[in-house]
Amino acid sequence: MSDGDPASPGVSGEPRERPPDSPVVTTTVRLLVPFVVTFGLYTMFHGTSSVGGGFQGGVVVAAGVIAIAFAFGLDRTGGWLRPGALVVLPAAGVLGFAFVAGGPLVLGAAFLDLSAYPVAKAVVFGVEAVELCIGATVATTVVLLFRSLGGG
Amino acid sequence: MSDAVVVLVALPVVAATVPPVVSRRVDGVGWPVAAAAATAQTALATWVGWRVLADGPLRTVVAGLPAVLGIELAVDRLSAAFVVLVAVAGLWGLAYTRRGGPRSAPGASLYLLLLAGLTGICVVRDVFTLYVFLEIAGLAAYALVALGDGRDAAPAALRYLLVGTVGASLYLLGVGYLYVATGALNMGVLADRLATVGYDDRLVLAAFVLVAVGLGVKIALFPVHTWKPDAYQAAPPGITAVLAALVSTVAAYALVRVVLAAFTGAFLAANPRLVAGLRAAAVLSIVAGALLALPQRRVRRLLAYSSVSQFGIAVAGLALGTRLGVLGGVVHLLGHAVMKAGAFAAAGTIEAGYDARTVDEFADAAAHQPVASAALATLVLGLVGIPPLVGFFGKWYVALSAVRTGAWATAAAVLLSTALSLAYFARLLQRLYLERREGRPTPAPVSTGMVASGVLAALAALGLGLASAELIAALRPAIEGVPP
Amino acid sequence: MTSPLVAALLVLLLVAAGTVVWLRDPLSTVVAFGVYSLGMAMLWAVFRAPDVGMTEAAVGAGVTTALFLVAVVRTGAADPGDTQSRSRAVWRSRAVWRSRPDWRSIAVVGGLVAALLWTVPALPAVGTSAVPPSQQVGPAYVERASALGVDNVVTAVLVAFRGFDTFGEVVVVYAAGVAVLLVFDGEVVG
Amino acid sequence: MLDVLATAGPGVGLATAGPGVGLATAGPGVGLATAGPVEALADRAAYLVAVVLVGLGLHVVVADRNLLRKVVGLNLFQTGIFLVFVAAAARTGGRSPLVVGPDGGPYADPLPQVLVLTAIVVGVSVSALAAALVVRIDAEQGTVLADELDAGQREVTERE
Repeated sequence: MSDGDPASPGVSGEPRERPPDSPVVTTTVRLLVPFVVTFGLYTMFHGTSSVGGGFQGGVVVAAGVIAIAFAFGLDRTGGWLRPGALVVLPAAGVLGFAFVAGGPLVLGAAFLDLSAYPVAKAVVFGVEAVELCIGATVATTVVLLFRSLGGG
Repeated sequence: MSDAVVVLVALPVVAATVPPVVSRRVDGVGWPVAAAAATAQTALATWVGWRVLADGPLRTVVAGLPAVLGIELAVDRLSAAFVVLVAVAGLWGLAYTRRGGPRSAPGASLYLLLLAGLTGICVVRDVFTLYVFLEIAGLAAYALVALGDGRDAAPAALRYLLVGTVGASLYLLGVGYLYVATGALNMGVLADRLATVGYDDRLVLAAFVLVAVGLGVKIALFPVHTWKPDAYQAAPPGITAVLAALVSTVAAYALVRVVLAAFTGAFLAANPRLVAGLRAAAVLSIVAGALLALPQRRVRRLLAYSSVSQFGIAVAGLALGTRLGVLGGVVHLLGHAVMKAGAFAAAGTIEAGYDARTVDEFADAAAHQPVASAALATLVLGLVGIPPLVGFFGKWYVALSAVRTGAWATAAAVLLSTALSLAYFARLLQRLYLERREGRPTPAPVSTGMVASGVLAALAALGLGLASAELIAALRPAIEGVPP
Repeated sequence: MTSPLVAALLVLLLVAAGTVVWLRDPLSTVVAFGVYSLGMAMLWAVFRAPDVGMTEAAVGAGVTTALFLVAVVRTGAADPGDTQSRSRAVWRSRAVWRSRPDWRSIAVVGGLVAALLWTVPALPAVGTSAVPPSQQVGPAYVERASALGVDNVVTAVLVAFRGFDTFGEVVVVYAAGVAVLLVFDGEVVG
Repeated sequence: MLDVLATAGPGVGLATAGPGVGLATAGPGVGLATAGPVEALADRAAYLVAVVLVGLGLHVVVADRNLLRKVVGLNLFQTGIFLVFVAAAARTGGRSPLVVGPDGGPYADPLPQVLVLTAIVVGVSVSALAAALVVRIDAEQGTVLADELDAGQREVTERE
């Protein structure tokens, strides 16, 4: 949260030095988050065969990351959670989607015609690749939203 | 070759992903990337427009599916005109905002996403995909309004967000009813199936009203216009000019496209009372917009209320249900976009020079900023409807068609709004040229880009006016399914 | 007849929505909204829409409710301990609520609800479809999806058949991230 | 909860025996309410609830003073509209659109479900921006009550 910029009011005033939550929270989070993130990744990867997909998986993964960040205090998460850095992955996700979908154009087929790829079961892999791009974009954006809104 | 339609939408999106990534290394990369992308988009749009004029509509269905299953994108002459308008206005807006507007990486990204959303609306032929792109353009517009540095920017942006999202959701409910009634989302398939379902079916009637009200909110027809004056007053001057030119204009185009391509003229003919209702709403907007503009003391709010009235004329043209009326409405949409954008740019230049907000503070501006004032005066006269500027021809065709079809209320409203606009704009011109103000501080330096953009718009308004006959002839074949 | 389970969930939704409207304190409103979203997610699961139910649970009840909670904390009170300013916010907003009915809202909401109620009888009974089978797209999508080897038809339609909507949707998510950055950091160059 | 989502068979999971008991069982699929008004409205209970939710949501958006509650009301309004889509997608005795075999029996209509999936994500993106704007308004003007903002706004206009 850059509050050095005079043009727009620094929203959070002084960066708040919040101590990490009580040990109950931190241990619970430390135990819980690996399973949350695994479930999120499972949902993201198996969008084609079972319920779920990029959006649901991305949000669940983001919930895990946010639980860590808020339980252990935002300032301890170091540089990689700064909003400026966080916006790079969604941009990459959108770019990935555009390239996977634009590939068939180069191969002479229509946009997003995934069957044009010369790979066996091209559509299934194509759909899963797109799901991953969506998952990356959604997960990182949700973390970015909390990071920006949460301030500190 | 018809894949160019998809590239029209994908190009600004891909370009919008660049600034945040590159700005991690290089600073001040926002504006250059946006300028490069807008130039490429303008080139592609004009090329597509030229191909459509030469070889007829471009059409493609995403993933090569049959239209009833996939999403159809198509550019005919009507779409091409608006795609070119969006691209050119996008590039023109960047010339203005070299200093004023979005310089930061996120700002440039959102500006390009706004162009992508608006271009998407112009090319899709699927009523749900139209909703998605309405929300892309909407979300970008809400955030860009919040860029204003005054205290009123965030509240104005939130008010615009709330009203705009309610409107988009009502449109979505209309799409839901269309799907429940016909099982289709593609406009061409909808046209056939609505005929079989019957034009008096309750769901179809409800869908038409919901779509009209939803898009009416995005067009800011009276009484759901309240977001527009606040938003245009609070946004940075460059952003206001682009929003004024494109957002409501493309929403009005969307209404024309959905009504003509999905519901078709047969639906309008089968429901005269419904169409008369739409016309009455348009007439109410024409008159109310003009009356509300009269007492305005701040220039931007004056121009915003004038927009409410002018868009009423465009919707009235559609609601006449004749080819001439629709053509008049469409030409008025294109002309008004150019003139209103230029008027906001020129007013913004004077505003930046003197930190002037109200009409009175514009007094004697012509003496020190002759070029910007001349551009503003020309564009304001165009907005009133003085030939040969393009503002005259759109109104003329709508009024002519209204008289021919006996829609006296519409014709009277167009004339009354012209007279009222003469009244409230004359006040502005009088301040600019006839009022002397001693001890006028010399204006702050204003970038040549800002002044040039006003002049460019004035010349474009004149050019479009002189070429209005060719424009009408070019667009005429694209309006079909309605009596002449 | 609507099954008892669906009827029960619909009542839960009405009660939760009523609570959201009735409570004045922003914090309680957001918590009630979380309950409402979960109720909606359950109803959609029962309506044979598990993907949508999961999305509503994760995105609607999860992210939206959590974002609103963060917003309430950031706006309601300087710090959670300061109950005095939070109760003052509640008192201020409650005081005016009962005093004057808002004619504007009654007109707008009344008009819309009346129009929608007029269309409800024309909608097909829940569980049937007004569209004749020959014109339905559902079976065509199921057949094409299983031919492509994608078992989850919703994902197949979402990405393979109507992927352009999803492309637009990912752009909306990206735009939201960038927009929130812009709202807070403003015009920090670079 | 997960058990219901992952199942494919009708009647398994929350609802006990009976084919697709989760949905309106009998009720002939007639058009305009001809099968007795009460019966017809009972078949369309979900749509009625959706209309009530839309009304409640819009009321909160229009009439409430607290900006954050307006945004919550906006979400109520949107989810009510999504309920119309999902209810229209349901099929009596149908199965969730997960293909289980060549003759998997009637499936719920996947298309409205896809539309709602997209619309939910769009809705949350707009709500996130709205929440950010509310936080900024509170930081800049110290209040999130709409009429206190309007008052401030009017006083600005008078001053000019």
